[in-house]
Amino acid sequence: MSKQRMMPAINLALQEEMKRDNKVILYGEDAGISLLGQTTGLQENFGKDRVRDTPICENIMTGMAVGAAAAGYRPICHLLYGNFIYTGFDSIANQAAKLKYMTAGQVKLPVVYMAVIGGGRSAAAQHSDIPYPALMNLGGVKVVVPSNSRTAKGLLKSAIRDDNPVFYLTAAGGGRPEEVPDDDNYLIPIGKSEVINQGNDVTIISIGSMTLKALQATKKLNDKGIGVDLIDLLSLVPIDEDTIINSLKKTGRVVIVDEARDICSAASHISAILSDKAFKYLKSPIKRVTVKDVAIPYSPILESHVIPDVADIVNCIEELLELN
Amino acid sequence: MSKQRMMPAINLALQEEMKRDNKVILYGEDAGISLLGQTTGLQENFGKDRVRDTPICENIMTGMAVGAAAAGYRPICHLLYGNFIYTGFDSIANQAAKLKYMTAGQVKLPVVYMAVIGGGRSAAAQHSDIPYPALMNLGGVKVVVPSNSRTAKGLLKSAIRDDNPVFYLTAAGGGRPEEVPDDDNYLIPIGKSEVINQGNDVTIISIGSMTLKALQATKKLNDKGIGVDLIDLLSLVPIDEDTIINSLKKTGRVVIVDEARDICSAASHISAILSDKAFKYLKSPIKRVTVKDVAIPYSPILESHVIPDVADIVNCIEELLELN
Amino acid sequence: MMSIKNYVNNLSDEDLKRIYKKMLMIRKCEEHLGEATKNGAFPGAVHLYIGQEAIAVPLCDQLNDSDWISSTHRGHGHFIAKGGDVKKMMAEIYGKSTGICGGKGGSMHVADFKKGIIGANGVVAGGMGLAVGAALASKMDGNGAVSIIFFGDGAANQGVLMEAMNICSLWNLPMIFMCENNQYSEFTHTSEVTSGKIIDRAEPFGIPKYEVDGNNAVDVWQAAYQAVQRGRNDEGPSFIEAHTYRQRGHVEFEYTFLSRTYRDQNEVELWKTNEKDPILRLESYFIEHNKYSGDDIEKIQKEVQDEVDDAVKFAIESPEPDISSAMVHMIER
Amino acid sequence: MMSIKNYVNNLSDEDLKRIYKKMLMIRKCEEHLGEATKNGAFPGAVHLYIGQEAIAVPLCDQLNDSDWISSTHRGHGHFIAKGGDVKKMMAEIYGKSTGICGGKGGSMHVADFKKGIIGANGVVAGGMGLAVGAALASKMDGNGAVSIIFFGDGAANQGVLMEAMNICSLWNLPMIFMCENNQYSEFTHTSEVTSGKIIDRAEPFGIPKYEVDGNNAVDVWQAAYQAVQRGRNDEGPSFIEAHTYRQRGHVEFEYTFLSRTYRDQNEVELWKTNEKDPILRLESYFIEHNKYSGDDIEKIQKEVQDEVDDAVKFAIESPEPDISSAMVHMIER
Ligand SMILES: Cc1ncc(C[n+]2csc(CCOP(=O)(O)OP(=O)(O)O)c2C)c(N)n1
Ligand SMILES: Cc1ncc(C[n+]2csc(CCOP(=O)(O)OP(=O)(O)O)c2C)c(N)n1
Ligand SMILES: [Mg+2]
Ligand SMILES: [Mg+2]
Repeated sequence: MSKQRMMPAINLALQEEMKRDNKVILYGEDAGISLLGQTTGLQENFGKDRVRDTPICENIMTGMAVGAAAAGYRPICHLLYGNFIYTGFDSIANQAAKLKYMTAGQVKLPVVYMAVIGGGRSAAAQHSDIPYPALMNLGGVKVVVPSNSRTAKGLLKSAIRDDNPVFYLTAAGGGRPEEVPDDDNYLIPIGKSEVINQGNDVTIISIGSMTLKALQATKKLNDKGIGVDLIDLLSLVPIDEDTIINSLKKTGRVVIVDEARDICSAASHISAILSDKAFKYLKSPIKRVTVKDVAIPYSPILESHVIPDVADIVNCIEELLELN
Repeated sequence: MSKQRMMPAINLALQEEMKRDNKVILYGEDAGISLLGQTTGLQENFGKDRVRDTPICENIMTGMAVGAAAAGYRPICHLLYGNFIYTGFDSIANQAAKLKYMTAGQVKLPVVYMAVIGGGRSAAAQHSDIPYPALMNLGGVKVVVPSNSRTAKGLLKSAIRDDNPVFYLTAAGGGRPEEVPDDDNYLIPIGKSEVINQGNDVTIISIGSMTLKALQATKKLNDKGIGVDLIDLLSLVPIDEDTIINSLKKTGRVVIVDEARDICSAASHISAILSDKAFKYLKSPIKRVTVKDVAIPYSPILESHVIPDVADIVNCIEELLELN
Repeated sequence: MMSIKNYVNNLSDEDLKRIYKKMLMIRKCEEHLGEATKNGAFPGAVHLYIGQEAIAVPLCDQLNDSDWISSTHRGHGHFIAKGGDVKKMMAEIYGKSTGICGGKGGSMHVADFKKGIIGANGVVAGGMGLAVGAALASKMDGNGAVSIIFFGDGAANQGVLMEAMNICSLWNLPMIFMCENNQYSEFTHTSEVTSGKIIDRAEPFGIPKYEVDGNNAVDVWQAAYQAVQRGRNDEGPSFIEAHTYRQRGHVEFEYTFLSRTYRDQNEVELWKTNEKDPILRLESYFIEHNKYSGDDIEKIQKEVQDEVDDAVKFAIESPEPDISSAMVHMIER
Repeated sequence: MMSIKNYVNNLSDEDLKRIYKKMLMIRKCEEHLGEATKNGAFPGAVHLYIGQEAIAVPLCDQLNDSDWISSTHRGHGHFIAKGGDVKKMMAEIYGKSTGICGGKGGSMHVADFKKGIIGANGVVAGGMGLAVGAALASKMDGNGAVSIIFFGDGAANQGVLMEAMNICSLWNLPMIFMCENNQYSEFTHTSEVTSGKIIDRAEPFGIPKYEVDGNNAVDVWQAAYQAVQRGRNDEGPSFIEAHTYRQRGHVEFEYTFLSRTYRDQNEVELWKTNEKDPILRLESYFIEHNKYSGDDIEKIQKEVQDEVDDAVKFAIESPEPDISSAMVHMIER
């Protein structure tokens, strides 16, 4: 174990996987020097052949990942920010998500698309989106969202080893340093969530950047005598339905905390799963704490108003419990 | 009133609105001759200036609609099929949906994006998607989905007159001819659904192509003595929450029928709204009848297997009622 | 246009006969599909390659299974030219379980990765990124394999082409941009939607360009030869613009739904003549130069027709897909 | 590079002085922002226009409020050049309610539609479609207004540029493609990501091209003059590539997070010299030709600085946005 911040943990995962398997290649804008730190040093270690600086051309970037994967490589396509997923969305939605199905499983498509998502840095509307709802709906790509450096490392390694296109989306802030196992085979399985706090009164399901806030909310609620089952979802496609349903069986109440805009958010879909499959365990309304349906504003005052924070979670749960 | 099929009704709406307001312009690939019939004759009537054939270039097409709207026009951008929305998604998600917000309301953006969506014609995965979940999540565009020729006409006219970007998405099949009011000011307000059948046992909320199927299911259920409140949703953004909640108050049970893939579908979001805001009226699980999370296959047998049909709706409701 | 005989040199009679036969195979498959679709013999719509056979075949004739092709909605010809199985293609278009994609892809998605066929593509220019990715893989493998993107004059207006040319030039990828300019993009003449000459778009990127008569198999073969050799020798990308003509509609049946015509029937007929049609031109050449007699040609025509008939029979007699197959082959969960 | 004096002819001293002052205004605003960001005086990151002032100003000097500009993440200079209010820009970057976008847009989204400023844009080449749309509107209005897309060398690799050139050429739109080639795309030299010369990409579309020294205000003015006149006279689009240099980092503070350098400090210093810096060059010209004395220049510098100081004061003293404003200005419901 060693304490690491988010970006170094991601970097380490990339280093380890590129060393392990020389079919893993990576490309992106300024991938060599690395704007955000994920890819620092990779070009020095693995050469300009396997780690490529691309022009700015998200359209061809997303598509060529599919072609290179079909032809035997395991490309990592680094898209910088979540909003640029939209720029390269054609090949994601029409090719990556469908090619295997359309050809009846003729190909494996081990592609990782990587981007930083979400707000909190006054980067404004075009650098702060949470694009996963659009990706989730495609059905043909996996989506994972780590919550800290440990899950970041473990999920990235699994994503790289997965034979399907995986979107690997990390929160901009990245949170505080966490203990990360040194084991270079430390993997977090895609499709499994983690229960990071146990309690009987309410279930919180949190995603990515919201997990740290949910943990802080959990502590505040504990202080008030409210027991929280806190699930760090980690994978959005596939979703770990068993774990969330089991938790709901225990608590009967659930709040989903998601930094996505509300309409058709991950939170909405999880809510739908639960009110379908676990209806009889529900003691109260399923609540969503999300960004309302606006773009992310620049001003920090406005931005923190629209992005869910600890108080929003605590308030939501207190109201929920008062209802009964 | 006169009986019309879908495409002629759409065409009539375009003719009327282009005549009414010379700021309305339209462009798209083969818009003059019209692949699918929506735009037939417009170029002859309004000239090549206002009705333009574009090259195939969805990226610039979606973006220039925003620019032309900001500069005083009311462009209609014809994108043919829903899957090509992905091709032009950058300007939709990063510009159309955000420009007004980012500039604190400095501009009106009266744009209509038009496309045919959904399956049922063996057009396979790249011509059969239902892309509205991705659009709904943007928060900055309205989305309407008519269910027949009457609603197609009324909604299109409202979309053209609206000062926000509106996605106007019609089902490929188009259904049977319906009575359409001749009044050239016949509008269906965006954000309002229609209750097209009344009943007390269960609420069905249907979208677009699913409305006709839901209506057929309703008749079958009536024959079995089950009373259905059937809501044709029509607008996905904004959603007519009042009408669906009122119906649920009456019936206590709800099934949402949506041709979108399940994860983060409109159905999921409506479910989430209801289990949040109308929980106490719910007598049973909220059910979704959707396409499971696959691309649309070519073979008619496979295609009709994955797209919801009348029997799927009827079965779902029968099971739901047995539960209690 | 130049006549074929001026060109034949490094191309043997053997080669040309093989090419002719493949072209005929495409023609006869497409003719069948054009007929059969009228009776609703198979489910989807088809975009036929008739008239353009002299593009895919001479190029693919120089490729092997480790080379890649990525193509268009008008993709049957490319599939067959690259060695795709005619039976499995036919069964796919008929939507059957024995189809190359198990009936899940259909006409617009015929693909066979084992044969280096990334597949047809329903999104105009959608195959561009796939081909570039395959070219990158080949480059990294260093195996001399090349990657071809077939695209239409209409597709040449999609910006992704510029992105592809830039990256292929920068990275010296073994890519061949094969633009099939059949003069129409759906129902609109190229001149109305295309500024300048398509082939000139390669110039700013320093990509060598070859403009050819796409209805002349030999002409195409020669240009393709240059381009393929460049790729194999790690000399980078090439751009070919082949001028041709779509003898059929954009999609079969189009006059059942179009409100008016968009091209002159005389123009269409012109391209079907001995002087223009790529197959008739080859036949004339063979006969003029005593390579084949009229009987030989008749015999070959029949052989090919028999093979097509077999494929159709196979397609018709094959079972429908099992519905369980609809739920697999997305991501594994 | 040619010296400025050879060029001055249809440009009066008056014009040049006005241009100089605007350039200075940009420079001093940017210098303030570069300093203030170190202390976290405002919330977001800034991409400064220092060194490129001789591009936006001479071009925008020829425009009026009915002309449109659409710009980049490095957009303060374009905003000021086109007549945007410096106070409101500053307040916007400070995230205040008095900002031109009420504090909701920030540095990357300064816009003022009343002044024809479609705005800065955080998506590389994202402004392209907006500008084309505005050009189409102007064309249809027939009012002689032109539309300018400012974009970087990096943005020139986005395929949407090709789509834009094609459509503007086809429709003869009054569009000016103004490529500011500052040699870097973030931290990568243009040569590593750009095949061939950017300006040559205009050629296949038959768009007239003008290659200019972007640090020479007069040179830019002349090219812009041609392009603007073409637009006004309904003669169609033009393409200008202005060679320049980004004197500051891609984004301020970059060396706090970059793991290594990416360009030589000597190179940077070279572009700050009297011979290269666009503002110093203008000052030298004024002095050499006795248009201004050193004192005059000092006086102007002070005036401009005062105005910037006022704007900063205004920004600092302005109230924060009301949180209720966060929930409006998406679609009306
Ligand atoms: C992204 C996208 N836009 C539009 C279409 C509709 N469409 C199908 S084929 C076609 C014309 C293609 O023309 P061209 O590239 O010349 O190929 P051709 O049909 O002539 O072989 C169009 C517009 C599509 N399939 N994909
Ligand atoms: C679509 C998109 N991709 C990537 C980025 C990240 N990014 C911001 S600026 C930039 C470089 C732009 O270079 P250039 O166009 O030359 O403009 P300059 O910064 O030199 O003014 C990149 C890659 C972005 N903002 N948008
Ligand atoms: Mg064509
Ligand atoms: Mg640059």
